[in-house]
Amino acid sequence: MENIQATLNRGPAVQAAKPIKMKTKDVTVHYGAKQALNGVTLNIPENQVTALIGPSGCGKSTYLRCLNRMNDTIDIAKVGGEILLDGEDVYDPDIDVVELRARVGMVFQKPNPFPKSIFDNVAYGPKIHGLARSKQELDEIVHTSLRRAGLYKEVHDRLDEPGTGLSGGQQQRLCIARAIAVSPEVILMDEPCSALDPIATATVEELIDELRENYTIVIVTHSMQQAARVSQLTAMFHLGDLAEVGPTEKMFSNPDDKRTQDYITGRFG
Amino acid sequence: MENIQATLNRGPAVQAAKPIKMKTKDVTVHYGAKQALNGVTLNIPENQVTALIGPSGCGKSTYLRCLNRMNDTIDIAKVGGEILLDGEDVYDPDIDVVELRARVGMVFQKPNPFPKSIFDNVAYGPKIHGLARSKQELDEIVHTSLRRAGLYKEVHDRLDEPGTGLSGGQQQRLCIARAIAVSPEVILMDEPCSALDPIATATVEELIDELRENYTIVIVTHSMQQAARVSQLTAMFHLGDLAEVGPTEKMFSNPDDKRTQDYITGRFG
Amino acid sequence: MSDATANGIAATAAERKPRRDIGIGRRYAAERRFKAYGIIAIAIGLAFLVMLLTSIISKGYTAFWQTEIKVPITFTEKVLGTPEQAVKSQTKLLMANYPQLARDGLVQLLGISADDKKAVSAANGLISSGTRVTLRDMVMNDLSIIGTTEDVWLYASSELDSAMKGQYDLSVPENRRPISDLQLEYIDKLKSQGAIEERFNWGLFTFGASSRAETAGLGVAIIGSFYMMLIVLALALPIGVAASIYLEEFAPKNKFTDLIEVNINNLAAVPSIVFGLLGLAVFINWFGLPRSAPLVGGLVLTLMTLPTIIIATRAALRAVPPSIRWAALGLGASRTQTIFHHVLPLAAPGILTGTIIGLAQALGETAPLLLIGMVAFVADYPATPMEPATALPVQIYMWANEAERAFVERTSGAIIILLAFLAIMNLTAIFLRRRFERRW
Amino acid sequence: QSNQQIHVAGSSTVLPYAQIVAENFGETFPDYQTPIIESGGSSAGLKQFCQGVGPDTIDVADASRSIREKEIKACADAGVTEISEVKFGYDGIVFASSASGPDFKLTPAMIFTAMAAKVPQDGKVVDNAAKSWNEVDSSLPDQEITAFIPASNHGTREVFEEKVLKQGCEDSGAMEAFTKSGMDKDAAEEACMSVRNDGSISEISGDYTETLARIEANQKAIGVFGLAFYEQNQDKLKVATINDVVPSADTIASGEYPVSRPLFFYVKRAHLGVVPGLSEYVQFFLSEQMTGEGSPTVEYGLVPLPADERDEQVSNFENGVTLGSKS
Amino acid sequence: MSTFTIILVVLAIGLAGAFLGYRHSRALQAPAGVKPHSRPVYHASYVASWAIIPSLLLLAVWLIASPIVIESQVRGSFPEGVLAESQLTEDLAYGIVESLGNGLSVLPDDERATVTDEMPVKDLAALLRNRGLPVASASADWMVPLALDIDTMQFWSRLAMTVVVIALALAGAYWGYRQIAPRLRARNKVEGVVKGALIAASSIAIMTTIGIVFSMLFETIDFFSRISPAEFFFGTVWEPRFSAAGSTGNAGSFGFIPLLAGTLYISAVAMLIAVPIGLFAAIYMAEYADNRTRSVVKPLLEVLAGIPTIVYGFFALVTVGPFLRDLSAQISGIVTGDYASFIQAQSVLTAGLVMAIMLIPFVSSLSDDIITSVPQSLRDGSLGLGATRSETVKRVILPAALPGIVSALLLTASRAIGETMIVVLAAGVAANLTINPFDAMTTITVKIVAQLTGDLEFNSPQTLVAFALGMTLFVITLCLNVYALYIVRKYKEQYE
Ligand SMILES: Nc1ncnc2c1ncn2[C@@H]1O[C@H](COP(=O)(O)OP(=O)(O)OP(=O)(O)O)[C@@H](O)[C@H]1O
Ligand SMILES: Nc1ncnc2c1ncn2[C@@H]1O[C@H](COP(=O)(O)OP(=O)(O)OP(=O)(O)O)[C@@H](O)[C@H]1O
Ligand SMILES: [Mg+2]
Ligand SMILES: [Mg+2]
Repeated sequence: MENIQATLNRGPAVQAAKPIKMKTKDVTVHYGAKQALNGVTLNIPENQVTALIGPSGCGKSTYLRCLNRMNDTIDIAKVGGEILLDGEDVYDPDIDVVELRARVGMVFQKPNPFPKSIFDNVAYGPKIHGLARSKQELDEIVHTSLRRAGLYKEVHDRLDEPGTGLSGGQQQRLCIARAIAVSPEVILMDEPCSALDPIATATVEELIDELRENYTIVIVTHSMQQAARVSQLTAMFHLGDLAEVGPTEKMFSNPDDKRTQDYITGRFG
Repeated sequence: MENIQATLNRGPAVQAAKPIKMKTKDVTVHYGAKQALNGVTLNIPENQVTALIGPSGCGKSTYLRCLNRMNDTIDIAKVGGEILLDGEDVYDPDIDVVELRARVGMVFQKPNPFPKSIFDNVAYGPKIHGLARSKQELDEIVHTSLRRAGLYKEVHDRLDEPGTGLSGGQQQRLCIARAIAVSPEVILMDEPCSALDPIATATVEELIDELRENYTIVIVTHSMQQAARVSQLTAMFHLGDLAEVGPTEKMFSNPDDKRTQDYITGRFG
Repeated sequence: MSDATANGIAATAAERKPRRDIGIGRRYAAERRFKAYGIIAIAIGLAFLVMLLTSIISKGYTAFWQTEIKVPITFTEKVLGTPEQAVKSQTKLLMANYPQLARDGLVQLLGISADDKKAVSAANGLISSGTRVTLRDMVMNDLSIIGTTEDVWLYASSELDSAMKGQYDLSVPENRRPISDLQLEYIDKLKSQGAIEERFNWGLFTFGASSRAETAGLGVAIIGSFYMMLIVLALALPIGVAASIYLEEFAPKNKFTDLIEVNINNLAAVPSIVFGLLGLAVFINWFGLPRSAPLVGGLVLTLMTLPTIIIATRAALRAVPPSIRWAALGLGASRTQTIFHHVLPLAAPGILTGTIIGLAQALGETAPLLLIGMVAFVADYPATPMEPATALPVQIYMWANEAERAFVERTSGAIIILLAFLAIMNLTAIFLRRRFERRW
Repeated sequence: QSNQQIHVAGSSTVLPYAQIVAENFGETFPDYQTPIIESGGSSAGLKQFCQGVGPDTIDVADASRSIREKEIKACADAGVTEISEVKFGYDGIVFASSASGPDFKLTPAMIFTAMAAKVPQDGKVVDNAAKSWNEVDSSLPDQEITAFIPASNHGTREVFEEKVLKQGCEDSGAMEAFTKSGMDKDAAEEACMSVRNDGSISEISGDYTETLARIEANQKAIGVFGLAFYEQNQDKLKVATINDVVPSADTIASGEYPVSRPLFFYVKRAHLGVVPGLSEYVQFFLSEQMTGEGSPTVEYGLVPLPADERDEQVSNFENGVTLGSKS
Repeated sequence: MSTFTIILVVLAIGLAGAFLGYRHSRALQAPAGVKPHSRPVYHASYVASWAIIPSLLLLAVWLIASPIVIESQVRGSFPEGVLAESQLTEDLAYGIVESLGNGLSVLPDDERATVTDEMPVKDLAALLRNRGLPVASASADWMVPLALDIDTMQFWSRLAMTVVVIALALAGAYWGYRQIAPRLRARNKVEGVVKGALIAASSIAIMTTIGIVFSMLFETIDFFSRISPAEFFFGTVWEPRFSAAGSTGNAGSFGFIPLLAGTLYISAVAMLIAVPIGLFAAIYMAEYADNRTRSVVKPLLEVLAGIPTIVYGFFALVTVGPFLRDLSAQISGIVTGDYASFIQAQSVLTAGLVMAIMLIPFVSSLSDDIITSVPQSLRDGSLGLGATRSETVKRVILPAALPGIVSALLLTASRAIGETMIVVLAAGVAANLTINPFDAMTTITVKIVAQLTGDLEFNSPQTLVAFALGMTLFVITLCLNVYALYIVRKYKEQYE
């Protein structure tokens, strides 16, 4: 356990009693006949990083995709329970999913830049949402986003080259830039670093740490270290259940749940 | 550094002076005009695990693919230098590449089972190489391979279900079973665990450790821990060069090369 | 929702960050419009399909019925000669005046005087002149029939048939329609006697070409089309797949493969009649293959279908993930093994689609056949693909140009049969596709 | 084997008749196979015919026009020197309109005035501006001029130009006016035969079925048909008289009705002894039973040759009169 | 033995050889000393290829050559002067002799035995007629011995062929069998054979092109020797006369421009209608519809591609054309008070519209496949940013699918350019040069068909122009395809 402890100690101190940004209550998901989530109740605090961990197939991605209703795109997926964003039910028929997704952005496991130029990749969101009134404003948004995603320096002289031509780590940062360009309130990240090498991973982790100031972040990861490094709250999933949730520090030092303990003391990496 | 040290201490002791299975000398690779490897000279000892590490794009996969001439499938790839397997030049026009690949098997980053039954997946290699003279012998080979890959218990009652229906970790182990079913002498693995969760990773790592007794293994990994855990020899690549090579223990405790030091002391994960 | 904390959070959020106006209403309207366009597009396509099918079927279904008349035929020795004579020489029997037998029978049935020329010729106009062959075959098969009387169902003439099906405007003056009032009277009489009946028109499927609508059938055309499809399938599919494999899997990317690629795309744009010119120049005039033969037709259609199959197959091969290829190669399979063991089976559904589209095109094509002599009157069944035959679309084309009313319904009837062929082919393909897809 | 079976190719106008004869030939002579009759146009038929002599080439070419000098030459170049020309009847060409419309009593002059591209007016040559038939002649109905005439790849077009337009041009005095206005003879003739191009006259390159369908779609139109086709569709069509003559087999055979064209087939004499049944086929074609009065072809709509002329054709064929030797 | 039997025997030998080779090879593998290079299956195929390929090639050559040899033999022995007496050419006489000879082989043995050199042809003809083989009346007595010769020669040739081919198959099998050795690279050799076959298959496309050019070239040259290319390519009037008979000797005008314009115009209108409908249908099926709807609608739409085009033609002629005409009359009546239709019954619009119906499935099915294969991750990426589905489709999916869609559209355009019957019946055959889509126009393919299948003089420019048109169209589409390849390449390079 020493090394996790070491990592935790380097991580930022958890601040107490942040307001709750998203609330989920008894969330269930069925894929056809198969139940993938059996009632998950979890509060996601504002301006913090919440990490979801757990063995493969336990429902982390499924849960994440409920938060901005990306599950709507899967025909057979049926979502039950209550999910509140700032107190509003996101599955309320009156709620507009487009607006919801603009407020709750998402970054995926595999970097998926559009086959467009770097500029257009980032400008895509602001354009469809009409966030910029002029070319200048758009430029401004794109540059800021790229800068915040720590990519600007590397690409500023080739903004009109295709985004698909970047390296894996750059592509992932481009996707993050693309997500923050629409100024979401929450950013969901599904294993954002699993395709990246350590150096690229480090850059992205630093970025997440910075973004925390302004955004609420939920991240799925397989790497215990990563969870320990970047998150303040950790939720452990197991076979569709929320096994345990708590401050990251506590989760890694003194888990309550037997399953959590087994999982994090297994060999990891 | 403590945690690496801890891992190393758990790793098997490096035995001295193993015979050399593969020798590469001044291997260069060009993709079209771009040079991806600038002369790599490296000896791969028999019955040991050699880990290749280095930042993304440094040429690890490229080097690995030279060893069994998988680069032949890329039209624009041009390979130079000398690569010897048991003293035979693998790029000798007289060498039959099919035979070579039967001797030097490969496992890929993303599990890629054939869309056939589990049995047929494993039986495919023995079939095309005519390794079994009868149905029984074939059964025997398949079962042994599955057992050695640690998959037999999980799938023995559904050998005729499609291999694509398994979980990610199971699929990767199926691919390893498939590779060992043709009794290769060397197994190349390109980031075999990057798509797996920790528990599946652990299973595969244990497997590698066992396989070492009979096979020579070369593995590319992004995870320092993994390299430390499973390998006896580590080679660090950087921008197409072999930065440093040495016993794993030494590499992680006392690297000679500045780049190696920088890389392994960076944040990792 | 009503609990205070929730409201409190909402309030703070609102304070901190005013809701943006992202033009939701406008964008949803665009979304609805876009979706509606899709539905409209599909509706348009399906509406046209329904329109075409209804018009074809409503015009053509009557072709599957044919009016027949039950006539008592006396096989008199006066006309046929005695059985003994017949055994000695068949000439008399072959050349005998069979139509007279039918006429006499009908005259007797209608109870009109044999001397009333006008009445007899009106009655004679009711039965097909094709009865010669029917009656001759009866006699030749069984000489003992000579001297007996037997009720025989004879084909009605096409005019009677069309009149029965209401295809003539009977309100126009008598001299302007092919069927006279007297004949209409006879029809009523036959009806009341129960001697006239609409029966299923098997002849439509079995007869060869004929100038008489009632004895015209698609037999030769179906055989011809069948031979040609067989040839196209046997040649175009393997050649197309082989060419695609070479181009996708083996060919180095160079000027030569570019040349082949451009060529294939271009051949898809060549008007089909030009393939007829090619067939005439190369297969008939140069290789000396026979005219009007399904073999040549099949070869021409093969060349015409190849581009379609190749384009579809290449797309299907390209869609097989490279990881499958690497997996096999990494196990020590050779390229050929990789392709035949893994890539082809995975590409099979796509290849099937291409093949079916190509075959459908080939099945419905007339223009190239015009120049190699397959747009022809062929009465006899071909024994081999080297002998003259026609094809379904050719028969449709030729019937469409016939003046007689009875051919109008037969044209539509033939189209229905052609579409049935197509449907069978499509269903087979869908079935095969399912099988290939379901396995994994 | 192609040299066991008679192989015919050519005009689609002749096809129905050739088809009837072939069918009956097969029924009457069980020894011989039913001949193959290809349709593909006189041009393609003659081209195949002139391909050469031998088992792979066709034996008979059907044509709805006579063979041309240049074609005879091309034939001879390929070794087809002995060709029998057989004329077996006429194809009457009639003008017909929808059965529900008014009657038309036409003359070539009226047709010319209605359809020509340019007409003389007060001594000047002007574009044809006639909109309705009664502008052309007051005896004609007040109906918009719309007509479907055969396209220029059709044999009928030639007859239409020669026997209707040119005739009408002369009758109406337009020819004279054209020459007076300064055209030379060729140009005047050309002007006589060019048809207006303002959409009121449409060309049809397909068959009469197409013309019929077009008339059904546009009840005001008048179209050009073969007599046979008209006779089969009398309940839908109403025929126009030309010079007050009603077209019928009789009036055409007697020459009273002016617009018709002869139908031919050409026999490769070199194949006569070689292809079994070929000369029987030709004789059968010309027999009373097949192309005489009351025969099935005539019932179908063929205008038969007068008996003596038919006999002459038979004797010409039997005596081996060939194209070269005739002239 | 019939050719078919010979082929069967050769295949059987191949199979047997393969079997023996397999056994031999397996036996080789037993001693664990040296590992055999190839598996028994490849040794077996190796033996089989040796047995089958050379012998079948020989068979093919023999089948082609032997009639030629026999013919020259027999022709050489035609008796002096007989041809002069009859009307026959050498070709025809040989044809008769040959069919007599072929007839002989049909006769049963006892009748065949009665036929001698001296037998009068009359009697032979009687024999043959009894077997249902009519004999040419020009056959003469001197032909009987020659027919017998042919029969004998054919008999011996066939016998020799049977023996030699089978012997070669056996020899091949033996040779292949002998070659089997552990280090024999049988697999590589067999795969070489396979690869050769693949290359041969793909070169058929090139041979077809050569064949097409070859079959049109001479007539095209002939045409241009009569009509100057300048007149053809730059002429704006298409008006070939029926023929020169009796009149001015003028063949008419052969301006290519109106036809090209018509082709492009009608295809463009068809594409303009078919592409949006097809694309929207494809998008709906791929992005909105559930799987059941899709699996029903897609094949249904595909039926539209299988309906014979003549049906479309009549649909245009009888239904669509008059409908548009009457509609236009109503519209102009409402607008101007004058009920004159401004759309002609035959018009570019009618043709384009009806052709578009036929083309819908080409666009919809192919595009549907392509859109479906755009990776889900792009869709997720866009939706996750808060784009609506339509925005996702318009801005992400379609651009990503563009290269594929372009090649689908190319195939569709190809179909449009090559279509004849619809244009004939819907737009007519009048070669107008106009920009009014409500007027009649016509296309190159229509004129190719019309000029080839009409009653024109076959060696006049009027007919020959069809070849020139075909050739020109071929070259034009070739250029378009080269350009399209270039564009697609460029696009691919940019975004892959
Ligand atoms: N589209 C789908 N259709 C059917 N079942 C699905 C689908 N997506 C996920 N599942 C199933 O739901 C369960 C949860 O899947 P989920 O992807 O949420 O797991 P996860 O925790 O993200 O795993 P991983 O770490 O491998 O990404 C799994 O059993 C999976 O098989
Ligand atoms: N098929 C190819 N065509 C062109 N360039 C290639 C190709 N494959 C690899 N490269 C280039 O060669 C270099 C080395 O690539 P390689 O895949 O070997 O890196 P790697 O060390 O395996 O990286 P990673 O950790 O991301 O897998 C990279 O710059 C890459 O862009
Ligand atoms: Mg997941
Ligand atoms: Mg790599």
